[in-house]
Amino acid sequence: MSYFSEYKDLIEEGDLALVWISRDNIKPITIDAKETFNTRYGSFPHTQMIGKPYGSQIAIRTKGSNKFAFIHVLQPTPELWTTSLPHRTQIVYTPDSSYIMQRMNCGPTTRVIEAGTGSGSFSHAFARSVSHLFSYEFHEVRYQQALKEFEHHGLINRDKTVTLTQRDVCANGFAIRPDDITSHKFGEIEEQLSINANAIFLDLPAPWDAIPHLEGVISKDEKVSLCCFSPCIEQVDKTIEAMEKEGWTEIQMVGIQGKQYESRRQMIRTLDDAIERLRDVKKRKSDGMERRKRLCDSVLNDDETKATDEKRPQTEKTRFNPFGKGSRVKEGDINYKWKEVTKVESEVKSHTSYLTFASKIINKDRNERTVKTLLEELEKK
Amino acid sequence: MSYFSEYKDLIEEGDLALVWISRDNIKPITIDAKETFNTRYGSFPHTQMIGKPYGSQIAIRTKGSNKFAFIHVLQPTPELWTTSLPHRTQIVYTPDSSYIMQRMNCGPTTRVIEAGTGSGSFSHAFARSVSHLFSYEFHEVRYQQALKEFEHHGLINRDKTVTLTQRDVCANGFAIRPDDITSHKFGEIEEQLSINANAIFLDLPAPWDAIPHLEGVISKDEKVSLCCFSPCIEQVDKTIEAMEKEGWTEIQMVGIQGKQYESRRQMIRTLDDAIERLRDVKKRKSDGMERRKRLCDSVLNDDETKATDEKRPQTEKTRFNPFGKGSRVKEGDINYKWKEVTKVESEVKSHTSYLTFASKIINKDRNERTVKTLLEELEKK
Amino acid sequence: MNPNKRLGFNQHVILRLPSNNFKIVELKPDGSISLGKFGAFYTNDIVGYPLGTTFEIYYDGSYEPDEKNKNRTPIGKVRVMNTGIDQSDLESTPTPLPMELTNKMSSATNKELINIGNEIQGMTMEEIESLKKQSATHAEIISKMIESHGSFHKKTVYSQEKYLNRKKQKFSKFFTAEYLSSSAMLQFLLEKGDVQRVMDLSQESIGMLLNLGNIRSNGQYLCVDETGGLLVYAMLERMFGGQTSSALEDVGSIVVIHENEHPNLDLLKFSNYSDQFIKNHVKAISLLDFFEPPIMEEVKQAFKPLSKEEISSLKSGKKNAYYRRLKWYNTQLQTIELSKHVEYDGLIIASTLHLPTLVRKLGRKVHGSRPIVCYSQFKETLLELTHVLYKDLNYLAPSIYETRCRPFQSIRGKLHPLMTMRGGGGYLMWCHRVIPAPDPPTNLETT
Amino acid sequence: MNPNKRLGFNQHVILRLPSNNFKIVELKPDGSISLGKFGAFYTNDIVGYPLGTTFEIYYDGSYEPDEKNKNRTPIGKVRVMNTGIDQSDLESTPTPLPMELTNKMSSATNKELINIGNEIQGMTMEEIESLKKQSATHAEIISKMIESHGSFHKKTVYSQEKYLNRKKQKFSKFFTAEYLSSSAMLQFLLEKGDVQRVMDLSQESIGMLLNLGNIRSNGQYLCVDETGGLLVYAMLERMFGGQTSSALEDVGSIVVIHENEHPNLDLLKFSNYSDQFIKNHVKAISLLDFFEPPIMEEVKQAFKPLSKEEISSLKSGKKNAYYRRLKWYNTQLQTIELSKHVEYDGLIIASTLHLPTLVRKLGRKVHGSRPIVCYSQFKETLLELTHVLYKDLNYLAPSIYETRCRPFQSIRGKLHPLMTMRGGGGYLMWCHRVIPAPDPPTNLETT
Repeated sequence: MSYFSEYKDLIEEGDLALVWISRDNIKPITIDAKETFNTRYGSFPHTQMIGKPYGSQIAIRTKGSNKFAFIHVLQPTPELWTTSLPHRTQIVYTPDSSYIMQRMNCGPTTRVIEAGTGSGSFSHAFARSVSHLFSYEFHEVRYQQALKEFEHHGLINRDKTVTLTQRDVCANGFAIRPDDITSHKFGEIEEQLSINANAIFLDLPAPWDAIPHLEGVISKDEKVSLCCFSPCIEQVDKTIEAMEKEGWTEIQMVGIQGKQYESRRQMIRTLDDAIERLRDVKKRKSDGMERRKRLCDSVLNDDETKATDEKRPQTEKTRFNPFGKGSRVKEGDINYKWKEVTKVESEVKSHTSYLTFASKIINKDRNERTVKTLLEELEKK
Repeated sequence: MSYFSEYKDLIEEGDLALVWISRDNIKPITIDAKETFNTRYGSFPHTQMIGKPYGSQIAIRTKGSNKFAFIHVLQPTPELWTTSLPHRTQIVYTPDSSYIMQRMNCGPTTRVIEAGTGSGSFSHAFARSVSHLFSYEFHEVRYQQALKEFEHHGLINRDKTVTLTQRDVCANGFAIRPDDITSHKFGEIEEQLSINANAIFLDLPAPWDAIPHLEGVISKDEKVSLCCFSPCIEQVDKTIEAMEKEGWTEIQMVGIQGKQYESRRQMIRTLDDAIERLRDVKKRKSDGMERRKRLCDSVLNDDETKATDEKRPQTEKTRFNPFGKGSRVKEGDINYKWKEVTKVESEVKSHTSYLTFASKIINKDRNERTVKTLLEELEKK
Repeated sequence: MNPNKRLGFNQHVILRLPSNNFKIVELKPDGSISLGKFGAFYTNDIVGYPLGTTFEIYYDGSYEPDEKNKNRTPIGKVRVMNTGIDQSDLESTPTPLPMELTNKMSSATNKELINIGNEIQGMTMEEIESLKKQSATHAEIISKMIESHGSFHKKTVYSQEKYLNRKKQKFSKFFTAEYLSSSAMLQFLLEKGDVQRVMDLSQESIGMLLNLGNIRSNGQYLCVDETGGLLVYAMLERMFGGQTSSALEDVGSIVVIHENEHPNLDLLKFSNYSDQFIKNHVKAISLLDFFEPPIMEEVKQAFKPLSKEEISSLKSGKKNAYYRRLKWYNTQLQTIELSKHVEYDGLIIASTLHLPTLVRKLGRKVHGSRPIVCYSQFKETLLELTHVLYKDLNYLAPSIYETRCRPFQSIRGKLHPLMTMRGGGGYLMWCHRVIPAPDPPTNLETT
Repeated sequence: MNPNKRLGFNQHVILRLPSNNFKIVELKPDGSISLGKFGAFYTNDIVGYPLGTTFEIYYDGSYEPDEKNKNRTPIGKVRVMNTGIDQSDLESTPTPLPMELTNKMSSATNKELINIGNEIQGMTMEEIESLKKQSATHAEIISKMIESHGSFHKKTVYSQEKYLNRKKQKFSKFFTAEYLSSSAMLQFLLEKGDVQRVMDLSQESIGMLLNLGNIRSNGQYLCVDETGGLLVYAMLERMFGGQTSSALEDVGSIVVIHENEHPNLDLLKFSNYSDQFIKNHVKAISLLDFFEPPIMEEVKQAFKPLSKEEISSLKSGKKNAYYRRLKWYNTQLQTIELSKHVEYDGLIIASTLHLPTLVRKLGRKVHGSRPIVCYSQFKETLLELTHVLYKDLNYLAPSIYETRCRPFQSIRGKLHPLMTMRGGGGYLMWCHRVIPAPDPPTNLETT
């Protein structure tokens, strides 16, 4: 079993693990008793992790101070992997990938074609759930990187769930033969890999060039689902054109919008407090005001000597400061009242790509022989 | 002043007023002491409204019962009018119209071209703020309806803010001459209406046919803004093509998404209460359980006579019912605890149209003479 | 015949009708299914075709009207319909439409459009009825109607589409027999107006919940499901696929915690899983039993299993009583096991109970590094939850997620998002269960 | 020369730079304005052109470098640039780009793309500098660079755009001098990162607030503005247009209620309205003075205006003191008037104070049938507000609104929503002030 498909209890030597430093900083490591994981706050020797259950927080005292630094050691999942990923290309994020999988009804009977592999983020999510994933990448370097990564993650050798092939599917289709560059190990008499996909995901600049090649590699006796992932609307138009031409039906395009919210607090500042504060300020100034008024009056009354004699009173500092103005108030400070609020990320992913779905049943014939048998059985009862 | 441009204090005979029955049911009426406004709950004679300030709630006892029925009498605003509107066509809703007005910086110096008039909803919003609105409608019946409505609302005769013209602007452009079907009253020697628009809003199926006609009617010595309102993306493409061809710049398309939320309450159901309730149910059943157990045991112990003699105990009704299960609990019932939540409308307007903006400065020459004067003045100082 | 691929007997499937309504039916042998104004057909006639096939119901005049019950929909014959471009997105959900209807003319202006409700229809009802009697397909009828409709070409594209759609719904007799997935079941319930019953869930929220929850076929998941079993069904599908033989090795399972005496998983009855399969993979425990499980000593005191010899020596009446007690005994043991000794691989909640207490109490039973996903119709309840979890060192980085799918009218040349769509769809809280470290000793300075 | 149409002296305008950053400047006569790496220019050179004109800064070699301050940007000449298709939406805000740069080649695949950060650039820095010295325009430089860039044609459309954009920002020296609208001011502040200062406002929320508030030139509006004057500026623009002569008849006005001693309307200093104009149309009162206004008797007791004769007989020192007191006196009278005797035509709030009390206390001063619009960064605070208002018969149908603008990359053939955009934008509460009816008498049954 791979690091992704097995639920592990304890952190062990050789494991692929994810170190959670912060929400935006998750790093994959391979557990090695001789290694140390370094962060800017301090170093975490792997020996401190080994033998602890996954999910354990590891604490150290920070360098040169008496504070603590923490990390969490997690077992990888496709979703966590997506956030820790070295981006080789644009990646398919969870709101899109999860919708696609649910809509194409991915499960242990699904055989998926994915082209291209890209950064392999979606491949991991597919591999978790489906019977088999045939992933195609036309770029040589990206293919090699993905192959190494999938092997390391156990998707190819241990789980045997993924077949990775280097191929320009737009030009050369999807069929996999012994002389192809592929992760599949061909048997002696095996002439062509049986693909029989019932779900296809095309993340290609020109999916319309790949669609005509699908006929030979998709399952013939069931409904097959297709999803094309394209950023521009004009690509969608050409994709729909190709789908229609190739006999795909139930064509529908959608866009997915995912958002993430932070939970925050906003200070409750009552009107009464605000008015009381102004009253306080006014009172503080009233001596000065009084003085100026008397000065004014005395000028008007020719009583100048008296006016100039008066001393300028000390101005008191504001006493009533209910909202902590002028000081740095930490959000949630217990000396103030707070209201819980949600705040969307300051920058949202407003668009990833359009998803164009379609379906096809190649052979709509009835399974006459089986039906006859079934009906005969019914007769007997 | 029109019913839309004057802030009125009291409801008076002859006023155009809006009767608010419910959020989705707002009806325009003309105040007439001889009239009565009828609803399914009862009748409201206008005499009960006259002399009261706008915003007054009018209460009557409902027919045949001793309950009250209420309406509110409001002064019309473009936004309220939009919700009360007799739809002659698809209308431009407030999220779109308000964004367009803000982005085109509409104010008392703006001269607007609007084509087509449609249901006149946006016309009212424009008329409130701008120097002048030139609105074009090609459909004869709709033109007549709009003309009647705008006159009735005082936009044409009293405020003199709106000029309404029947015209297929795609075919015949925007210039208005004495023999046109228009609300403008031409003077003796007036040969053509001076339009000089600096903001244009095109809500047409084929704005690209209208764009080439704009050159002659827009302001020449300032930056002019254009907005096209089209439901389909292919229309946007053709619109951008026409804009580019006609020398419009700063082209940008956007979509506006408006949402409305209801404020609701959800019952707070604590875990402790749920467990306590189960405990209560269990206790209630325990007698029965005990009995069945004894029955069972006695069967096993051959003590059958004893078992059958036992009486079936009365099953008590649940006593602890913290969430009011089985009864109709009204949202906000003070016998329960509630959490305030927001709920978006069950059906949202997910798309109205794409808005394609552009701008143009026809004459980019410097105002050399004025600048010279200004500079000479500077020299003198 | 693979029941995940082809229509089989005694299977629940979902039928999509021309009105874009749905109907869940069971394909009983020798039975018939009535679709009201869209006709009726014999179950036996569609069995054996692939799931997803669209059938047209036609009447060749050979049927005898039911004299006893004239209101009964006459049962017609079926033939496979070849679907072309579909009209799926005419402000609604997918339905295939025959190719003949898809070549719409476009008109540049809407000059002729003023009130599309009163358009003149060129054909009389008699003509239509006569056409029907000639066994014309609905497509033919509609084509004829368009030909005879005077102002059709002058309508806007929109009103043409509306018109076609209305006519299509009125005269078409076809249906698509689809696999009853959790998504299809959800759509069925939403169309029916059961929004509250499924807590305002959306397909995209279910999908995201399954992925964030890292649902796999080999996990043991703790679950609170107030959607009547829809959530559990979605998890089962993801774990095991569709209609699965109960022979599957005993791997993954879902432990459903419920607040009533019995769990409400009613929707599972449409799921095509066998009772045995569900029994093997779905275990239900009440909140009370989960948090206050039976005491082992008391259970063992109350009942002692007998040896095989002892059982076989029991009389028949006694034997039955013994087996009832044995069942109780095993349930008690299972409850103790599931509430005490299991560290779960995930906690999946869709509940209206007060979440801060519920999640933290159930969260204790979750293994470190495993995800907790909590669905709620309202963001406000998740907001309160995240603030509470944030302060608890057992939970890592709770966040609130929203996902919304925006469907488009997907007709070339007329692409745009649907003008209206369902609001709602709910929100998800996602975090991971973690194990706080004790304060490290001061002398353990690493270099 | 109309200051709303053309660039004039002593006017604040906003400059859009090639980096899509903004700069607010005042066009001081005989002054110069430096745009850092984008060059510098003399104010006098751009005055008289229409607002919205794009200028290119060029250097013909005739300028003398500043020997005293070598870091000072040399001041160049300007010429009007003819802008073509614009690149506005390359994941950013509008900037015009010269026509020469817009004919992008497209490549069907991204085979060659692996790390766009390290692309080989065909020209050396020396060649580029030499080109610059030959007074080539930035467009020419970039064209040359594209020619000499080996793999440019093999890049994806995306990476081509990114590349062009980066190069454009590096070598272009042009700017657009725009009218400083409230929307532009907002955009300037957001780009600067002052999101909190303007309460996370968006252009679309301002626009909707103005429309829902029914803002017109003849209204008297009550306003709480915690956005530093941006909201008041947007209202003034809607009411009076841009830079307006103060000769305007004394119609509409805005009464700004503030919680500190003095209102914070700092942003109005960029507004091009004269001090007198602002004084005439914007009146500020503190919360304390508004709710606890001075008592007329006390004010009249404290000061008695003198007749003209009496004033003219005062000595100079006394006269000044008298006028100071008179000003105080008039302010007190105005405060009494505005807090007591006015029924306002609208209540417009953007405040972080606790809204349920604030809105209800200020709402009492609003005329029946007039709208109340309340902006908040957070929906949760408006939720609390609507629940309180809903129970109060003085407010009709409070609801929460959200509006979001989704900008597209608006290049033909490559249309799509921008990949990322700003979150936030806040929410609005809208309701109308109404006057509850007394219970009608029982005998007033209407027939």
